[in-house]
Amino acid sequence: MKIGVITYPGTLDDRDAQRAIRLAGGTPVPLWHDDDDLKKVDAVVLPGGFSYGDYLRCGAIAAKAPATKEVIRLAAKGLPVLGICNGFQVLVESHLLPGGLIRNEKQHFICRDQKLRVENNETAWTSLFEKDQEILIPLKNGEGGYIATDDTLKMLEQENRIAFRYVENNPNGSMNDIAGITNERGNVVGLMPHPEHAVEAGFGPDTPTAMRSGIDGLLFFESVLKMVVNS
Amino acid sequence: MKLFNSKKLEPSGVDTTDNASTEPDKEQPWQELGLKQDEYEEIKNILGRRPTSSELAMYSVMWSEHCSYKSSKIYLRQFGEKVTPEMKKYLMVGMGENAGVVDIGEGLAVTFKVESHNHPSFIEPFQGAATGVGGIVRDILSMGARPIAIMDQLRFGAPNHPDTARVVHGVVDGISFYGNCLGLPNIGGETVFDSVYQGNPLVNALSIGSMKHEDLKLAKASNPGDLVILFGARTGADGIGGVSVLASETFESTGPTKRPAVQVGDPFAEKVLIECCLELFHAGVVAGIQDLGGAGISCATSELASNGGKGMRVQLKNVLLRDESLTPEEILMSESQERMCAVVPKKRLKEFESIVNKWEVEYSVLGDVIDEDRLYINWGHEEIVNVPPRTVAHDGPVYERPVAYPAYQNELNENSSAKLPRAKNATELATQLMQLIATPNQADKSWITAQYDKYVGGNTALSMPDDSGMIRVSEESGLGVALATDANGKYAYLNPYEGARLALAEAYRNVAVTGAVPRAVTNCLNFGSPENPEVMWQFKEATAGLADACLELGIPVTGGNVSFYNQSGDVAIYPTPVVGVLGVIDDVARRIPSGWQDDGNNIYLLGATYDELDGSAWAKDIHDHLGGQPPKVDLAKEKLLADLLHGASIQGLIESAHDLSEGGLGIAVLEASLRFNVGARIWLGDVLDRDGIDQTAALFSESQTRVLVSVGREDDVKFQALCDARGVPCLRIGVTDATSGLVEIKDIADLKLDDIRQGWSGVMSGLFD
Amino acid sequence: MPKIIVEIMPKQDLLDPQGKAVSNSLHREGKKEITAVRIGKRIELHFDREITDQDLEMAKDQAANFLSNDVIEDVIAITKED
Amino acid sequence: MPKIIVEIMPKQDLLDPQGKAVSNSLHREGKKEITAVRIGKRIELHFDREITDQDLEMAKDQAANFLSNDVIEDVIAITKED
Ligand SMILES: Nc1ncnc2c1ncn2[C@@H]1O[C@H](COP(=O)(O)OP(=O)(O)O)[C@@H](O)[C@H]1O
Ligand SMILES: [Mg+2]
Repeated sequence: MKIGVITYPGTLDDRDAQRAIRLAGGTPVPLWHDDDDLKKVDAVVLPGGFSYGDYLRCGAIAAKAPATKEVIRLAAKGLPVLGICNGFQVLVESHLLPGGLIRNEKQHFICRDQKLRVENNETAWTSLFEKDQEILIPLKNGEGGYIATDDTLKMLEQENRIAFRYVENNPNGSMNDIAGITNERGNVVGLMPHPEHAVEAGFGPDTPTAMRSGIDGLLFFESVLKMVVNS
Repeated sequence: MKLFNSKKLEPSGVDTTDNASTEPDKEQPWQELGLKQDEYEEIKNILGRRPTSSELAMYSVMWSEHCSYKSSKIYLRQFGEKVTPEMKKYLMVGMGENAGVVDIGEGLAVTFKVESHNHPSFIEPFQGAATGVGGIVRDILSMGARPIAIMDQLRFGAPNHPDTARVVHGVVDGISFYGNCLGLPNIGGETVFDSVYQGNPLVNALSIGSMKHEDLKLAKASNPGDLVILFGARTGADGIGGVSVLASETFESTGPTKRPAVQVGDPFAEKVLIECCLELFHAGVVAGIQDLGGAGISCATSELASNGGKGMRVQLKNVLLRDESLTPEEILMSESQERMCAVVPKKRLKEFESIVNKWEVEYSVLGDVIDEDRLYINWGHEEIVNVPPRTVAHDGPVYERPVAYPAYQNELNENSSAKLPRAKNATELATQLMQLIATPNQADKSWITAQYDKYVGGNTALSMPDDSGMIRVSEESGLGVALATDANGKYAYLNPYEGARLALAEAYRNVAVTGAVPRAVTNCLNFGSPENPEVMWQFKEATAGLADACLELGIPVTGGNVSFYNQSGDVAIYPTPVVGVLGVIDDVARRIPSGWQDDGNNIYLLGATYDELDGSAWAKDIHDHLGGQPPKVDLAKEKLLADLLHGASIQGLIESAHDLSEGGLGIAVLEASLRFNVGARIWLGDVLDRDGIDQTAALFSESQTRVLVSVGREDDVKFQALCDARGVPCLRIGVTDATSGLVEIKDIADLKLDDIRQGWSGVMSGLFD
Repeated sequence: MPKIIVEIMPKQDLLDPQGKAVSNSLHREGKKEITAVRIGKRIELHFDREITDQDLEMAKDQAANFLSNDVIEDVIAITKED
Repeated sequence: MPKIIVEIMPKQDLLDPQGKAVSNSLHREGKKEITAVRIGKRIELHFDREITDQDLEMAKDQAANFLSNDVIEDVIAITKED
């Protein structure tokens, strides 16, 4: 099962995403932004970081890369795509997902262990979660405030396209506490928090029982692997 | 490739070596450039003529305090002299290189170093701090290592002073912006507020990198014919005379009166540069890479040549510029960020080009290495520099500055805290404890640390708020390193010799409590003006103290940095020797957290408590008093304690360990409880009896060599036996309690965890949001 | 040097946390007469030759599709300066 | 609604990484006629009443001492709009 991970100049969490795929039982395939060959992967992750320095707007320059254009083409045919943090911003700038992401309400970059509720467990990347399951994964961003027009918000709510919502604390001022959304078909998912940083005991968020032992992020990658196997 | 044209062309108006001979008496601005009369004479001596304006520019920046270490050199030597062969066992590269390199086993090595960016961070806090991070990371990179983490050591003025918020916001934003964008987890640091740093905050940054032994690179140009290539960002007017001149000057007390060009950092460019350099190293197409920091091209060319014992020919017109109007002197001095200089064998040029092109990094060939002890720099067809490279890079002036025992010192040391009133009763003790945990210096620092990415890379095993940062180096074996830095300026002010030893002891202990074995030391010595004999005395004492202490503990100094002229007006900062200790841990899965999480574990206090309140947080923050002598430290015992912690952690006997430092046992108990929000029942009676101290001392004394550990009941007997066998004082003082939500200190108070947290966690946001 | 200047502003208050932070800070200093602050971008495109109508068209296109994001921003002006 | 507009650009001889990133991206798409891109700020101060000379003075002061950082930026224009 091959899952591609795109590296743009300035991408940072690409190796973490590759590790997560490996730990979930898949084969990570590194993809380069400047290459429109996606190497026949079964799914793609757009990882976190600061592609092109996040200058102009986060994800705006990366949205024009050859690899992104190919992702846009194949996503329309159902290729599972997960955008994490900067990857989410790229998806939004590419119009694969609606809305936009703006500077955190408090103006600062914020890194914390964040509780989320899984609102939609019918996407390619969430099928192994229970609906309404609460999970804990790290969040780290400077521009993670999700915004959209009233119409878009209404549509997202009505069509059950909000994939994750922040629980207990809305860290960046996102509208409707939105942490992540999906496209209509459920193959493209974007979220600000980082599942790939909660996949290995010892290096994830603290849990009530042990330091840094949270691995709730693993299910994202296991979900897509299961779906690919089944199809 | 034609770099040099020997044909005689029209002169361009720049000052050439020919001019220097034909107009020997031309007035030169050596004084404005910070040179002293005898230094200028010495340059003339070396060259046998007056320097050209470009040569003058080079010598002036390279002979500045910041680049030449002219006032500190004679003292720093001790770090290389006070060592045993045993101490060098793991040292692959010692002092003098860009950063020291330490063998950590399994064929792996790490390199680490801490550096200051104090003055730029006062003038333009955001860019100053950001470029501080950028600079230290390039140092690590130049050794052939992949940077894997950073830390930051900060000293700010009084929290409620009107200018402090500007500096705090700018500095933290700058570190966050640059470090996060580089993808380097921030795994720890220090934050201290004291009005003594008001006009001169300290911003030190540390970086660590890892590599395989065979990947080690030294930046030198030793092969004649090799090409010298400048790559990365273009050269601009930013920071001309910046770092070096700034760091070598005293500030006016009124604030930033001078506003010299600061450097602007582009972390994205640096991230790309890191990946590009690592690919260049990996492909073996470079003989060496030198980072460009302070003194820019002047430094890179002369150091590469001098390190290689060879010479170099450079065509300065080939430097890619952001601003075409720059003069040759400015180009030589520019401190534009995100640049590197590579030495590349001619036949590898094609491969070099294809790698830098892949990363869209600009480059230009500046010249080549020659088999001659000269550095020639041309501006077009005209020669503007012709010097022996060693005289610029390494044989700068060395001073033995006058030293004087400070006039205030005796009075300061006699003014002991003994006269301060002790708490009269339980209520007062409890109030003081709650007051202390809510002072800016003891309070929760997550307002700062939450702005730093601690997850990126997926190898962070420990970070704030634990005592050390810890990072996994090998994913296969779990081999990793722990890092802690410390400095207590108050201690060092009271007694600089002891203060430096105490800084080392604390950092060493912070590493030991995680289960790692301390192996090497770095430092950043922040002091006032070296031209003040009293400051020089502090410096002399502190370096001696640190060197002696390293010898006692048996771990070597691998490198460091000196920052002088930290003062506003005539008032110097407290001497602030930041000491970093690196430890090795065979498997990071074995690491120990600083707080307890399980219910019903026994809590032990290791080490003895003396009545040592001079220089303490209690004296300063409760009674606004600073005087007397800092706590004593017996480093042999410190070593014994570290050995014990290591042994116990190997056997899996300890559930948590937290070192005692500022604020003493009281603060340590609260911190260990806050870590996982698990309470405790504590009794101090046995400590009072055994050590013959009162409750105030039991709670707030800052005696050294003490650690608070929690141990599962099943391991109790084993653990106590281990302490007895090693002769480490060990006293059971409590038990953890996961249900009560309280920290109960018998005979003193039952403190609600929620109340403690509220006092502790709201301080920074209350001040700066 | 000839340049085209593109001015971009965030769509509404809501989308401009930076502007809000600045206005809060001004209010803390008692500058209550300022009812709102909004922070946008001023982007200069430099040319080394005279600017043609074609260039302006190109700039318009870039302004709409790349330099701004119409979900959150408006291009409020595109002007030529010689 | 009356407003004062403050325009701020990064200093000419200092690095403007944002502008550089955008110009690189435009170059990759073949727009070589654009020799450089520089990105600055356009700040609007809104008022709910007419703007006085005093307001303009205040804006000048804020522009110099708060809205811009004269170490790295230049205030290039302060204009009134009704
Ligand atoms: N500026 C900073 N950057 C990163 N980490 C910091 C900073 N300041 C404090 N910390 C972290 O917060 C925690 C508490 O700091 P401190 O009380 O100074 O520790 P200690 O007393 O053990 O030296 C530590 O984990 C430290 O690394
Ligand atoms: Mg500690």
